[in-house]
Amino acid sequence: MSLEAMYQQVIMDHAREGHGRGLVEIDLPHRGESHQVNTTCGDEVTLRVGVEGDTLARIAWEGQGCSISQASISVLAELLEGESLDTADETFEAFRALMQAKGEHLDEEREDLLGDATAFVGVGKYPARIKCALLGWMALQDALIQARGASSAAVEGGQA
Amino acid sequence: MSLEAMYQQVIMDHAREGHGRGLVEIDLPHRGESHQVNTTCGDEVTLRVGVEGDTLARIAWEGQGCSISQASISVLAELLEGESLDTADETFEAFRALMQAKGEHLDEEREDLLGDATAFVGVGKYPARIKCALLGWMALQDALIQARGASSAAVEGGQA
Amino acid sequence: MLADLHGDFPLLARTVRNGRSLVYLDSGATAQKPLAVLEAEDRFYREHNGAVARGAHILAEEATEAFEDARADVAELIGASTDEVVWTSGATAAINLVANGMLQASLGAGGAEAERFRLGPGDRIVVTELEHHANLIPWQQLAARTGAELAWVPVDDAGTLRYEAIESVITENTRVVAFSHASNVTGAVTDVESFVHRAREVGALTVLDGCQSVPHLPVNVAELGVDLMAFSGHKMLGPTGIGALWGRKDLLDALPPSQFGGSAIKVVTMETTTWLDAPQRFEPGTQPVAQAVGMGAAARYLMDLGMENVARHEARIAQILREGASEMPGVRLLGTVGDPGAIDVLGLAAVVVDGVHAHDVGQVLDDRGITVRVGHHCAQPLHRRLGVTGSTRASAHVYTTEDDAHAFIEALAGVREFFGVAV
Amino acid sequence: MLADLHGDFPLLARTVRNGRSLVYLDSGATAQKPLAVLEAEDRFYREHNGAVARGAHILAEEATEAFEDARADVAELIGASTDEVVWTSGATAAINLVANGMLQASLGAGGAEAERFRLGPGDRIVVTELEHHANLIPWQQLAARTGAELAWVPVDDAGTLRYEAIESVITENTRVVAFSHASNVTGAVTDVESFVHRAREVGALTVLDGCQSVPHLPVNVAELGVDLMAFSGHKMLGPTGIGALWGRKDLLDALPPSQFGGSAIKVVTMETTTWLDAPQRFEPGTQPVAQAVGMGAAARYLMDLGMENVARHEARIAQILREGASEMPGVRLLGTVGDPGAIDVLGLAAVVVDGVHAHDVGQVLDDRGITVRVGHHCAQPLHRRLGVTGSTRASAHVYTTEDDAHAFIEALAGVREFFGVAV
Ligand SMILES: Cc1ncc(COP(=O)(O)O)c(C=O)c1O
Ligand SMILES: Cc1ncc(COP(=O)(O)O)c(C=O)c1O
Repeated sequence: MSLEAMYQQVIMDHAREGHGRGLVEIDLPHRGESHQVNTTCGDEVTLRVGVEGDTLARIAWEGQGCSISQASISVLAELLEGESLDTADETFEAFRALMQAKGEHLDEEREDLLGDATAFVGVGKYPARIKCALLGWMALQDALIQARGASSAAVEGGQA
Repeated sequence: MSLEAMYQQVIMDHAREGHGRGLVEIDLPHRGESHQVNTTCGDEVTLRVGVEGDTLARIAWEGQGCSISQASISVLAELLEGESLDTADETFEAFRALMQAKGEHLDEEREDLLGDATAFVGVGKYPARIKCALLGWMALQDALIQARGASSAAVEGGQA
Repeated sequence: MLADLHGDFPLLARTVRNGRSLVYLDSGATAQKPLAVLEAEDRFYREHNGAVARGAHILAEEATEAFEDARADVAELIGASTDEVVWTSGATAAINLVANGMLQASLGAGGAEAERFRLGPGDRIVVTELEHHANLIPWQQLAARTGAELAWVPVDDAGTLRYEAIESVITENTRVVAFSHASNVTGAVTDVESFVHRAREVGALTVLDGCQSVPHLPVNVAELGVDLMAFSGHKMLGPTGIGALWGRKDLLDALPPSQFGGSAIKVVTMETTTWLDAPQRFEPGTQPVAQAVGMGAAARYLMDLGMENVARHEARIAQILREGASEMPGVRLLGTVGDPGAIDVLGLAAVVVDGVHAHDVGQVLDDRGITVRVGHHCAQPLHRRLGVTGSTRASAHVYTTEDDAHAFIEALAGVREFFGVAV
Repeated sequence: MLADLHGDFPLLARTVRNGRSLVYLDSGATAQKPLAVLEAEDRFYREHNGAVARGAHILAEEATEAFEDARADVAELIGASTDEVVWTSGATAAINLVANGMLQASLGAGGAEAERFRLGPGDRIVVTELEHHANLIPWQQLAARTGAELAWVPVDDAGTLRYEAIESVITENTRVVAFSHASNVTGAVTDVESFVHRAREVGALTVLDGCQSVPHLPVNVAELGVDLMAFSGHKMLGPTGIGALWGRKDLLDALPPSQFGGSAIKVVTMETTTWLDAPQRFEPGTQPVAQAVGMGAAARYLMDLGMENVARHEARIAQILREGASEMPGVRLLGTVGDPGAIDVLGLAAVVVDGVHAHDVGQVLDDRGITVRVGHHCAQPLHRRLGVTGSTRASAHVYTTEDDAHAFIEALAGVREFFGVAV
């Protein structure tokens, strides 16, 4: 595994671009917000979601961290905004599986689901960096739990 | 070093006889009392001394413990009652040296001073038992400090 | 019986005092270590040593993995989840972690979640009269600092817990009940259910001292139903310098830490700190990583033997030791002989020889190459209750053979004669 | 410079990531272990393992002797008396021992002798802004529990302690001043005398965090004039799971214990306990015996090298690391470069690379076989003060060569290019 295989161009690009960056107010009745900290390095992300019916309609975030964490949030924002909640859940599960795969690729079906996010395959080789790649995804999951909950109030929550 | 070399007959006899046993009141102006505990086994001794001029006139004690500790108190009581304070100090130093000698004998001069107490030579081979053999001697030293002090009040003190 | 395991334990091959072969019967104090443990620790230092949970480089990764795998092994041994096992420096430290956490809570730390750990005047802490000092003094001092009251379940003249007193001693205002799973003096295995049942009725936390059970008996915390349990590595064939606290996750996440430092924290400013969840919140500073790895290897070694087999093996040793001692004239066995069928007593025997001090008994045995423990075995109140200051204890482990046990009985039989005490 | 010591350290011979040879530059987090240490520990387990200070048999005797000899070796390293050295599970535990002892005293423990340790509203505790969490949080929490106030000596924009603030921060009502002998981030060696002088004026206790000094510099507690000092084994080439607290004997004998258990006591009843004098009063339970023996061997290893030689060696490494980093475009060195003549800075360099996160810097270095630490190094307040969340730290020890230091500087120079950050 070379360094270049971990830091694929897709990752470098996303780290720079930061899709969905900017913590705008989300004006939807079902919304959630989560603040996550990677306690090994102090990196943080605040991520907001808005849900319309079965659709993950909006994702907005602000954070700072390493290229892996920033790129992975950017990828998930680009990938999941506008998708169904079921797709979001499945993609999350696929991404988690990718992180556990120790650098091996997944089956085609899940890789299709992951799109650009398959570029993170190399991270699975570095246990200490998996937390970085998952930071945004943990925030997403946490925020979605709130958005789906009866109350639509944004709650501060969780940790990486 | 055989067991018999450690538990010499002199020691066995003293352990049974217990010279000076019985915590009588000592009616002398210069007196001292010390209570010592061997914290590894909970053995205890209370020892009183009375000093007249330069003479260690009286020794009385009560205690319970192993044969080594009991015999060594008995020996010191027999050996030092009626002796000069200087002799008591020298004998104490010689006994300490014997305990540090790892089972070797001392020079003739000090062995003469020690008399029956030379029988404890084997204890020096067993670091854990040195405390037993010294219990009464520590009490003696402590009690003498008080007896020599300005005040003649008996003070509770110290630990092994 | 287990096969003879002496080949696994290098120290057991050594000779002592004039070339006699060693009969090691002091496992209740500390156990010898199998090669599997020594090699696991050594390999860690030679190949993977690095800071755990702090670094991102390859050694840090490998060290963290070894550390967490060991936690999983220890958790498996006691039927727990991995994140319910906190590494400590020993069982004593584990019990103090709980007691000092409750002290912190009582002084206001930990917010609303820590409410259940707060003590004050009017509250009661319950222990038993046979506790090891490690499971007595922390509670005694916690009581003194908070104004709570310390009460205890007494023992009878034989040193057996008076179970019938549980109901009256564990009162409605009891907040915590700390008791041992097996006594290091009488060897009696506690009927845990009697304590847990009553503690639940009154809503008290249960803290089990598993020091003498985890190394010798099948222990499953879920089945026992206790809330927290402490045990140490060195008594279960693992390294010195390591132990563990097991606790229900919800309790551990709410108990305030009482030792503070790096790696246990989320955010630190000069004024305030927020903690990670358990187990990390209780693991500040550089961890005993090599020792954890060694304790994990010890857990695996025991699981490979099978704890049922270990218990049966030691029950047989117990029978030889305890029957032999109880039948000997002029010798008093502390506790009861135990029922040969049941596993109700550990493989140990603490005895008092009439007219011979424990130190002298031990000296005679030591001269024969038999290493036993003499003194109060850190249970002064129990010894005092039984009317003695000390005793001589032979205690077994997986490597103890029937011959070892017979050697003890034989040597013990000669003690009174040696000291010229009438037989 | 010291001779190349790689042969003494088995781990340094291993290869990492695609067969590259290891360049270990994370000694500030934890050091590698020489054979002398590994063998001392192993020999202890194979030949002398037994319970310390509790038994009377031959193994107990040998183990106790090894344990106490090790204490004497560690005492010698820091110029202390043997009975002033308390074994702990690490430096973090040592600092907590002091803080928690003061908490116990503040709650009434320890009688009249403990008066000097009692804190309450109106009292002040002083630390510095560059402390490691291990020497910050215990004091912060002690302040919170007792109502005392926490104040700190600040650092300037370069991370240097503002010595001119000492007089105003250490006020008349200051009871304890806790500060580190050398920073694990800036590497700066503290002018201890400035703190001690002022602390004495106001009658405050001084607690020195010697974690980063004892392994790297000649340290003599008598000359430093502090009251207590904590340090850990694993950073001074010793095992994990062990550390020590040094303290003036009169203070240690008066400080109430805060961890309770066996072997630390004189007399225990169900209601009360009396303690032994130091160091035993602070060493309840089965001790980290093998680890103490290993730490003793590490102390001997360092003394054989000579701490003056060690310091000079590392000063040379410091120069390469710090000058190299400070001259590199786009790289910020935390702290000052240090004076090439004086030993005023440790052999470490924590750097921030413009536009590249520390985790990413570390990843590039790791790929080259260079293991460094990334993050806040348990000093969040200092990093926050310097306007960064984390940094990348290379840190040396006796086995670090000039080549190791050059390799770091060379790899660091390639980082910005790799991430496409304009150079
Ligand atoms: C300056 C300083 N203080 C305290 C500590 C804590 O030491 P330990 O982790 O060995 O308990 C460290 C190391 O992490 C340190 O560098
Ligand atoms: C029943 C019991 N509890 C607690 C302890 C203390 O364990 P450690 O010394 O490993 O901390 C022991 C052993 O000494 C014990 O036998």
